[in-house]
Amino acid sequence: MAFYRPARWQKPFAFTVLCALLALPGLMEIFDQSYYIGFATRVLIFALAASSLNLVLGFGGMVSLGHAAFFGIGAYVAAICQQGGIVEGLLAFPLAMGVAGLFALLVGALSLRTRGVYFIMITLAFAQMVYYLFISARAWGGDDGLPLSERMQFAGLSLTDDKVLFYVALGLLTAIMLLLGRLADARFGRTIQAIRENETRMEALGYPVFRYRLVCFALGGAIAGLAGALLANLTGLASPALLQWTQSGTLLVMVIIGGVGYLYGGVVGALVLLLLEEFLLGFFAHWHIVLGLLLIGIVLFAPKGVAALFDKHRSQP
Amino acid sequence: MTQLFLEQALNGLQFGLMLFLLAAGLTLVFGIMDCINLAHGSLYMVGAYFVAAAAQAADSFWIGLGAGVAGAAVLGLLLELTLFRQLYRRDHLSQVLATFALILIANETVRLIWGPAPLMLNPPEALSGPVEIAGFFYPAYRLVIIAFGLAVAGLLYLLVAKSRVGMWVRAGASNREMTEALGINVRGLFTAVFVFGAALCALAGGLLGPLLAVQVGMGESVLILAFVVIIIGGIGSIRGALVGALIVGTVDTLGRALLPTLLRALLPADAAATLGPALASILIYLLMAAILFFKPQGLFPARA
Amino acid sequence: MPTRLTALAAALMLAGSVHAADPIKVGFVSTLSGPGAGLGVDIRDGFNLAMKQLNGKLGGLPAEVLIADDQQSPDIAKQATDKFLKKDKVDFMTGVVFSNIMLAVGPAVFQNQTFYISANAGPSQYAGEQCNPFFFNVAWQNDNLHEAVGKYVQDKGFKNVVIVTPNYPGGKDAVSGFKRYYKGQVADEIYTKLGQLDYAAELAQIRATKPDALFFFLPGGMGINFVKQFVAAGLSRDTQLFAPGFSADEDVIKAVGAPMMGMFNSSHWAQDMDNAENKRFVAEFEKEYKRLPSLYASQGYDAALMMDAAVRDVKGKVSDKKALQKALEAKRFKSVRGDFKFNHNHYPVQNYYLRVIAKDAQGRVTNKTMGSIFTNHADAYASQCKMK
Amino acid sequence: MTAATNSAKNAPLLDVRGLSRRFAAVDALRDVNFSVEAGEVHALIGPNGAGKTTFIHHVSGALQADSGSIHFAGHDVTKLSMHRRVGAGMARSYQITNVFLGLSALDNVALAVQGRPDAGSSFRFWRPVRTEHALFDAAAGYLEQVGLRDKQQSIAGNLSHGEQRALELAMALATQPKMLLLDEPMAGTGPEESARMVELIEHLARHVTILLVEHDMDAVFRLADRISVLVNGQLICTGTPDAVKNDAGVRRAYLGDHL
Repeated sequence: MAFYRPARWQKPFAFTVLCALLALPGLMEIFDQSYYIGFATRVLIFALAASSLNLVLGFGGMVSLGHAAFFGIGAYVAAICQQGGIVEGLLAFPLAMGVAGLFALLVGALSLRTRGVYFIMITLAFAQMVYYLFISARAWGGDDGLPLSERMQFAGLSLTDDKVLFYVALGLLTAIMLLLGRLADARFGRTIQAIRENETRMEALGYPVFRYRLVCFALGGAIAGLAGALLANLTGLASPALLQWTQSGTLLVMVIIGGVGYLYGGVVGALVLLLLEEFLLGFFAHWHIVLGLLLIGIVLFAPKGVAALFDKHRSQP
Repeated sequence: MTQLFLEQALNGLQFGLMLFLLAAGLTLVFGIMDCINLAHGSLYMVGAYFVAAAAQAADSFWIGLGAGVAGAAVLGLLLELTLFRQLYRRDHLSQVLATFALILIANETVRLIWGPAPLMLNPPEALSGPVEIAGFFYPAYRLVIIAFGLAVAGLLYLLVAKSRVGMWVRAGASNREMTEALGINVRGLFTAVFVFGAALCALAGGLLGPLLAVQVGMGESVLILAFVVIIIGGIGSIRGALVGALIVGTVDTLGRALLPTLLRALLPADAAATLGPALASILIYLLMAAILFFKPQGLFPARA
Repeated sequence: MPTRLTALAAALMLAGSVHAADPIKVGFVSTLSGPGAGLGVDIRDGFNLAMKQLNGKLGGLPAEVLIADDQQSPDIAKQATDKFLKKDKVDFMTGVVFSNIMLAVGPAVFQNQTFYISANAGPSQYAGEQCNPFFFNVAWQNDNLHEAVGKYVQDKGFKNVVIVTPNYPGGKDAVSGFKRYYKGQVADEIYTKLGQLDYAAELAQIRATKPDALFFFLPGGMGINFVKQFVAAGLSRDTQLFAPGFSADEDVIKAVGAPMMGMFNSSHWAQDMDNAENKRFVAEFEKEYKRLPSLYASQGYDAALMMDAAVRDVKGKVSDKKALQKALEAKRFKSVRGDFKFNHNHYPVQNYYLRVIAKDAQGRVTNKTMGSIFTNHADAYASQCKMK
Repeated sequence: MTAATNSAKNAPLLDVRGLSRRFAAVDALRDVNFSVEAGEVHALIGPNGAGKTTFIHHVSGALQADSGSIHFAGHDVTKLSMHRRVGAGMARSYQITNVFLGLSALDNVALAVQGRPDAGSSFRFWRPVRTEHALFDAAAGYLEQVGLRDKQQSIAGNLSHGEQRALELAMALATQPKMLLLDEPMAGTGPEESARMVELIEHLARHVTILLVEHDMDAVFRLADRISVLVNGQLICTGTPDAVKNDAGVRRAYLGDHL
């Protein structure tokens, strides 16, 4: 897989899309379709979550099947903050990122010592452990999840207005994408991509590979935590379903549909998958069959998109 | 108290042996083909549906079980020939993606064919009651499950440890290239192992059907447990799968039964009962983490 | 999975202009897959049967029923509800089976000033302090059926009881309802995970306790498995089973069969009730779906009738929320359970009966009404409701 | 070995004592004592399967020994991971060409420069690498040393085999090693390319100590100051090229095998 190099049209294109999105809520209100403001916010949030996994998987080359844990933890931190009276997002969101990131640091420190299938299964098992922990925690709602009685504020603005939440999500996604774009081209991005390509070589060049991987993994976890906190505000509920491993699978699917290791892979994947879900579902209740076949098709017939990027002869966890 | 303990131990054994049926196929596919198969749980689900449907059609549980297992084996064969064969040499990400896709397809197809509501599968009439052992009553059907599990474990032992095919399988698990170099038809061996794994899945699904419910999504939770089993046991090792399965089954059942009692001494009843089962399920993962810490390759590593 | 089930008069839709009639829209979010699916499916089928009898109309106006499966997950339910409220702008919501899901979707519905006609979930919160003008329960308050069993078990003189319920709000309501009338010793309270299917560990625990009666509330597939495993473990020899009607209705009977005979349970409705509406309902339900209706089906059926009567009352002006509320409170429909009225907290005040599972005249295993336990019984939380 | 030996003034740059390693039932290395003096080119030779690559893996830190010790530049590195040994001044090239094929030659070497402790931390998330001119200037210098000045902007995947090996050397050099571990640098190169490689190594040997593993005996005898011979995991002889050439044991093990 090549190192990330943005296409020339990417920046102007992203900027155009951003401008269009700024006008979206107003347009939706004019056409009396304000439901789609919420839907668009959902896409933005999942774009953020998928991009965080893309950092870990696409740039860092770590096939983690436990990413939903960080996503869910972010949601729970937001809900717990809200119940505890911390309703300012400027406070709660960094807190969600911090807790999710720290937990990712812990999980990473334990699981990055393993390789291959073991890594996949251990990340999966840790996520499952978190899932059971939250299900058991009566104080945090157990099976039912923890509701937010009201949405939070962000810099004093109430997120109860769907439009405000949309703009906050858009702003945060833009900021994170900017960071990821810069990061990919900076020393750190170079380093983790090179480690993905050839771990031993990097070690032989004197890089402390484990440390770079770990930081990448934790950073991904923190961003996923931010997405979770936003999602809890959107749905008004921190649900244990967010922590389930199938959620990790869905995020993985988003990244792969969108393009592993491409800066906007997660964004595109989230958009495509949620659009498919929203509109195909109405016509064909069993659309997962179509999705499944599509994914298998990608694996079998578009190995350039997936497999060739992660050549087996090169090392990867 | 001893009676309670004995009954719970039997429950743990029954659960563990069923996990073993699932883990045996999974560990071989992992070990020999180096292929991560998330859809193993789906084979369990589809197998259970096959058994339930066949049992309903034939109005006999045993015929249904036989037909369902055979059906699952055929499905396994088709899957191996069309899809898995392509996946063995792919990277793990491709395997994860393709088999995750299989889960989606399997769940939706089952929902399409059999509807969203669970199917009911009843045990044979003669086994639906209890039998008396050592002074207490125990469900006859659970004893049958235990018998089946032990029989399969014995059979697998003979097959893997004593037969020529088993030797190839063991050789394949510890060193694939060497086995290939020895001129063994590895392709055919892979197919056979995969089909056998699918049949074991269906057997577990069919046997558990009357105890649980045959429903969409039943494969996902059990898949994780099977993973834990083979991580504990060591990927590629049948013996490891058996030991791992029994450990997980016993720890889970005893934890579920005894932790609430223990916690009740310390906490109010409902808090204890809430914490108990959850702690018991975490117990397995803690155990796994501990074993991995001391033996990163599991208890019985197949590869030197 | 919102499958658009258009129950609206197709001819009218095709012939009339697009603006001719804005149909009355009903959002139906229920548990249609997984272990709890039997309940949601019965509510849906009952509801649809009523719609069919009403020629697809509510209060004489064309109606559209939008159906979604919540998969017994609060957040999927929330998402589907949100879509119905904001995108489809439904006039009524109904369908939720489980109280935890009801509590998750309730706030959004009330905030949107949409009427929720619960055909099942009757959480104590919405009966008491959090009662809401937009929430009606056409079935019962969660505790009621358990209270009835508690009273019966107390009256029969059982002294040592084990209680088994899932660990969720409905389960807590069950325990408090039962214990409100049962005053004897409770040997053990066992809380299982919602959706649990293997009860081996719990049954061993029960065996060790040696109770003379066991009260369990495990809705849907959970109850089916529990009863099957209870019988298979040989516990039925020494312990008498009691349950609310939820755990002893057609869905469970069909799956478990003869071993359930002789089990006592409580309900506000039974398929052998002797009134014209019920006779018609049971006969047509059987004709349509080839099975006997359960109490869930009767509740779904009543929910549709209730909407129909209220829409007719306000002459289709469903946008007048105050008037619609009055119309709903007035309860101008004939319920299949016989007469009942709404309390000020929008929960029913009604009779509760004792049923026993036995063979009927045609040799089918089903419920038989034995007599009433409570008459004109209200719930225990109404006094906390400040709504007038 | 004790600290006393290490602190001795004329201690060898690399000092391996009693190194042993078993794989399953096979003794891959048996009690190997081996040293490289600062400034020399020390060649390690031996028949196929003698354990040369295993030995190199142990020296570089890719594998850990069952017993024995490794000292490098006065430090006990026996338990250190690979990247720490690199930090201590040990660089290696690989038998199979091991460069980042998707990057330009210059980017490859810049990545090596970036990994150096004196280049600062790589936990930098914002500034684009291409604006860090210091990295690229240094990298260009190393490319020049190995004769790839004109190929700076070429994608590594498009370079010839010999050029890729040279590029790898440049990367190894960029880590500013005290000692270069060269694992069969001539492998797979044509006669012309090999001649150039020999020249290149000769040139490098003026600045850096080299541990060379190689099959090409002409190259070995031309380059090496000392030669060690490894047979069946045991070191049977160490000495000047002439001494080794005339050693009876070596002749038996080596030539005997071939004749």
